[in-house]
Amino acid sequence: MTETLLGFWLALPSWLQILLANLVKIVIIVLPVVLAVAYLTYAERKIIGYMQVRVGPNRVGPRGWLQPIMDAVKLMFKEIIVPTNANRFLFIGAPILAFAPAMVAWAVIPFSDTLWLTNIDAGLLFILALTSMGVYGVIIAGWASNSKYAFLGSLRSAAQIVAYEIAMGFALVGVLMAAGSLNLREIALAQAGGAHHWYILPLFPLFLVYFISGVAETNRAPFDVAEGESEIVAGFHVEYSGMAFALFFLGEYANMILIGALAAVMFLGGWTTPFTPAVVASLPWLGDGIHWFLIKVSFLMFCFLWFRATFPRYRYDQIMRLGWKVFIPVTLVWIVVIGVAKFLTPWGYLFH
Amino acid sequence: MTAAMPNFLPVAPEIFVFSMACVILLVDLFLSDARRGVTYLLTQLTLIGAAVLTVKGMSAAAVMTFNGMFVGDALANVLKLAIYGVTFFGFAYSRDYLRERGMYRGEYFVLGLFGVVGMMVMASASHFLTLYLGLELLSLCVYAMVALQRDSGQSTEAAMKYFVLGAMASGLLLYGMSMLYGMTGSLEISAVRKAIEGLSADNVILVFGLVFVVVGIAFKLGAVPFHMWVPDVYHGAPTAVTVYLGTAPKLAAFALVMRLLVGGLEGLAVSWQSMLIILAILSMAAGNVIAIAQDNIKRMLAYSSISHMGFFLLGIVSVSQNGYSSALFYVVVYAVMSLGAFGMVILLSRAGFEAERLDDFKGLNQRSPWHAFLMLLVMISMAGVPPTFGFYAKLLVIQSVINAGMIWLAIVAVLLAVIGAFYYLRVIKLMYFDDADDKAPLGGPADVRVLMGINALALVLLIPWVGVLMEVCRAAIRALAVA
Amino acid sequence: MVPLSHYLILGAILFALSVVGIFLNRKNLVVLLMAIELMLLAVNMNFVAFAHFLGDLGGQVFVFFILTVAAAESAIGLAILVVVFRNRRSINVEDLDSLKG
Amino acid sequence: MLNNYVPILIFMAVALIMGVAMVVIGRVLGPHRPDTEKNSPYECGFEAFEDSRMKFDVRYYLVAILFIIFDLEIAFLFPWAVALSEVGMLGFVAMMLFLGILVVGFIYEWKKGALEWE
Amino acid sequence: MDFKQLAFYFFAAVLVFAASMVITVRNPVRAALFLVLAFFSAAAVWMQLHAEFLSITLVLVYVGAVMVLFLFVVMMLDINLVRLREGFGEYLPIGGLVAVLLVLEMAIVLGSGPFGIEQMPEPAPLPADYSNTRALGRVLYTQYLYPFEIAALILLVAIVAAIALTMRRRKDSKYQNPGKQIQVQRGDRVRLVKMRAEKKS
Repeated sequence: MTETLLGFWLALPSWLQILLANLVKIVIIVLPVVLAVAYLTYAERKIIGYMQVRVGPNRVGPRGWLQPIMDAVKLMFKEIIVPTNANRFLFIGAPILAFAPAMVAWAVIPFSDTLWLTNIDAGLLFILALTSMGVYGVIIAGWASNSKYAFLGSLRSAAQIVAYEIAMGFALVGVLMAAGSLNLREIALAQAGGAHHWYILPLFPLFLVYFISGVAETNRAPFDVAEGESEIVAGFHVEYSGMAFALFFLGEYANMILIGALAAVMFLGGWTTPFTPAVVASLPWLGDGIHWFLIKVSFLMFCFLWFRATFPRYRYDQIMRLGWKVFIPVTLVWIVVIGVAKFLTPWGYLFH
Repeated sequence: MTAAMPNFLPVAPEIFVFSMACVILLVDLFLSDARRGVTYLLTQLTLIGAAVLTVKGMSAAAVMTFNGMFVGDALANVLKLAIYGVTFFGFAYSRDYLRERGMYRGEYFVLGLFGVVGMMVMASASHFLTLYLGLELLSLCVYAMVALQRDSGQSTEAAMKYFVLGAMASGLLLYGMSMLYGMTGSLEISAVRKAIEGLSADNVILVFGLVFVVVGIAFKLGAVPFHMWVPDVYHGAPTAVTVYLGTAPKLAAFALVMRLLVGGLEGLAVSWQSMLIILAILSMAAGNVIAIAQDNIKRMLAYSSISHMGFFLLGIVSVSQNGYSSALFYVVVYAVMSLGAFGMVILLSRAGFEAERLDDFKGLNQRSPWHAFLMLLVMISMAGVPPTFGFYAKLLVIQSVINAGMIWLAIVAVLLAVIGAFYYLRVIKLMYFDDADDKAPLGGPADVRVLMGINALALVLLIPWVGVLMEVCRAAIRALAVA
Repeated sequence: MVPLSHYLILGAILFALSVVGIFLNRKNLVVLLMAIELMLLAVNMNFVAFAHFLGDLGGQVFVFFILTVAAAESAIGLAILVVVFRNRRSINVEDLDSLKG
Repeated sequence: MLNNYVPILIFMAVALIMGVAMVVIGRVLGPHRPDTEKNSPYECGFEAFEDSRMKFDVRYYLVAILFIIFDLEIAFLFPWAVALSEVGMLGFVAMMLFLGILVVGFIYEWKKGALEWE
Repeated sequence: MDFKQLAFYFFAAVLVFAASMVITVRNPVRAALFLVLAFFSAAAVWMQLHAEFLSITLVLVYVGAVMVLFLFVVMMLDINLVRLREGFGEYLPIGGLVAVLLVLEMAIVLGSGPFGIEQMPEPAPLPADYSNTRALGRVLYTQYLYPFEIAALILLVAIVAAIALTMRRRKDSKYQNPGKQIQVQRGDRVRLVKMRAEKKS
């Protein structure tokens, strides 16, 4: 049986082999991401529920476990309403544009030392370029809807995304200076050898800036004023319904998880173990592995939800001020600190 | 791999001007409108300081630094000194004009200084990249300065036109450069020169690239048929900006021509010579003829600048040391004359009134004989009437053409110069033989009057030293040939 | 293998399109600015292709600077455009006619 | 190097196809009964009384313009940070000067109130 | 035809298509989106020329920033599309003809010359650990210091120019500082006046 399959496989032309092999890998990445998004929404409702002393969803399936599946099915059967005078093509295209970059960025994330789709040299630059494309979905959705609320919301979202992208980029520069490589795998490997090697320690201000910018970049609470229900009803996607809306939703949550994954790789050592080699030598089951990566990402995702349950919403002028006037100076100062430490003082080893 | 520390000494003037520009930008932020004079003073001091540094740093031999990106030679120094001087006068003339129109802000001076840095970079560029970056630094500053009076429809429109055509010209220039790079394999001007010597002069790709380079340069110079933007920009820009962009950037354009066509592509002179001859004749003809029909003095001066660019190209066309140095002389003289002419336009303007029409010069003699006399000097010099610098400049250029054996070209140039004299003389007629519509005496602060006097009188009183100045130009060009 | 000349012809097509776009477009200033971006893209295409086939990094560095300058340039260009629009309430090329001798 | 980008190309195609497929699924499974009220843009219950393409605060352009400039600075910082150990002291000082010039611009913005959102 | 060639011709075709749409399409928003597509396919072509950093930077800076600004401008300027549309097609045939002639001429010059596959063969493959970004960084910050600082100046000029041209303080904005509002003390707003009770009349 296996031999016939193998023979069949070898008989295929090489380009088809490459294509099929990659398709399989892509499915292996995409399915868990989509599932993670689904259960992140469940976790969000459950966790915030418990934080507010409620139970959260508990009707569909045991303890509400099937709730996200039912939500997805429900969205599939909803009508996609296209407003009058909307630009039809762009209106439908916008959610796809929001969704695709959020997915493709996963191609370069190293899940463990050997598990990734592709390992390009300029990985971090690639991620930054893809994240910067997310803003198109927002702008086009707002414009194509032909609705004042949507347009206003999209402008606000876009300006906010753009402002925090700068802070994010500067924070990444700090990581690059420490690791000396754009390759995500090398960045993670540079932090191997225990939690005290993680970049979160020397680059703590940058970690904070990066993570909070990530929250703002995905328009999450407490920076979700552009979608604030009380002001502009839902921001740029007020006119969307059904699967078109689901695409935006998927994109936003996939981006959240992506931010968590990147933060884990860049500041928390990715899949590497927090224990020193000495400990790992005696207790081998504590060694490196994808489970560490998942634990770290889950913790960061919990923080996202925790913020939402805890903080009151920022005002728009406060958001912009925080991005431009606090984060950018902080990152700039820290870049200079790293550089000076490396070149002018003997403490450069602190930043590797 | 760590690079050796580059020699910073030759770049001292650039460093000085740019750091002062940053300082002025910051200082200006903390000044109230009443004390804006500090910005002005600092700007002028910067120019003086840069001149001192340039003079101190002069050396007989050319100095290269920054891996061959920068060259400090006599040509660069002469051009830089001329740029400082012209800009200094231009800023002085503009001060009151700006104040009366609510444009007396730090941005004008800071952008002006950054533009000066751009010109300096161009003047001592020895690499395609630095040449391009200097050009863009200058252009970006000038685009913004033209639009600085942002509530005026005219000046923003002029800025838009200037921007579109300027950006297109850069694109053409770059396309040409890319071809030269592909063929010669280098971006460094001296290496390009060597590589071209090894190839035949009628190499198709090289000539193909050269066409784009020449068209790009012609756009930047404002030579016919690529001159569409010149009258509109000169006219639409606030006069304080026109005086800036009509003078010093011409010197930088000369640097562009010299560094690129002569310094790098002299091996292709056969090809660019004929292109430049066409540009020169068209510019002289169209500039002089259309200028006659103008009733706006800024437009008239714009067409005059087009025709002067034609004359200046004559010097290059002769492809000889003599010709290049006479072209340098011509450009410097032109910058001084045009400075005087625009200075006078500024002087006649008042708050809420632009002395833009030719009729505003009517009866200037009755209002202020002294200023009328100064304007007379500027105009006869522009027309090329002896005994003025304008005359010598034209004479030298035409001589070089004759020496190159192109007698017919010299005859055409003389004829066109005679036609051109007409509209300058019309201004003189208006000043001396017509009655003024507006009898108000001319104002203007004392320092500006003095500078204006120096500016205009220099065109005549320095005549005895014309030989010395010409020798300076020759030395500058000789240095280029050695390097 | 794709020869160098094909990259250059691709650049030439882009360049020709942008030139024609600039002269064809008598209406919309924004599209004019886009055509200029296309022109610079054509130039960059040439430089990158030459840099690759000459094995010289200088061309790539040049492109990086062109990208920088062109981005700054389009920032200023659009700023001017916004100011023009404020004054004229139009970005029609034909409406830019107040300056005629 | 190029081989590493083939999976990305495939992934892009897959992501686009997925997006289109999901919209198509919604179209096929969902009902389609448009009416004027349902299709009118959201207006808090009011009639739409003016075109939605309204005039906007110039500040949005300013943010976008400043974004371009800072994005370029980041583009310059990336190769520097990667080659930091190889460019030596000179490269370090050059970047500090670059950042210094950027900071001058930043102070200018700050003081002019371009970063303020009223 | 191997995969590399196929990819080149595919992206080149997309690029040419997108570029011609940019200059012919009537709606400026669509033109901007086609320009995005053009940049994207150009990035793919550059990737085949081993310009990894430039290719991604093109997407980062142009698609991610410059085109966003373009979209902001075309979407927010209240453009009268009807006027922009009228009389559009009249020059199209002539323009198309000029474009074809121009391309033919340039193609003859470029195709015939020294740029064929024999004269300029594909350069040797790069070593496996070659990092384009690092190589660029190495030359950029050693050999190209001087242009690098000029580039910084150009960016500074762009900042100053953009602010000087577009920045305005709105006179009609009724901004209240909530922080200050909250910090108000009783004494700032209320004055307690001691009065004697009125006498009964």
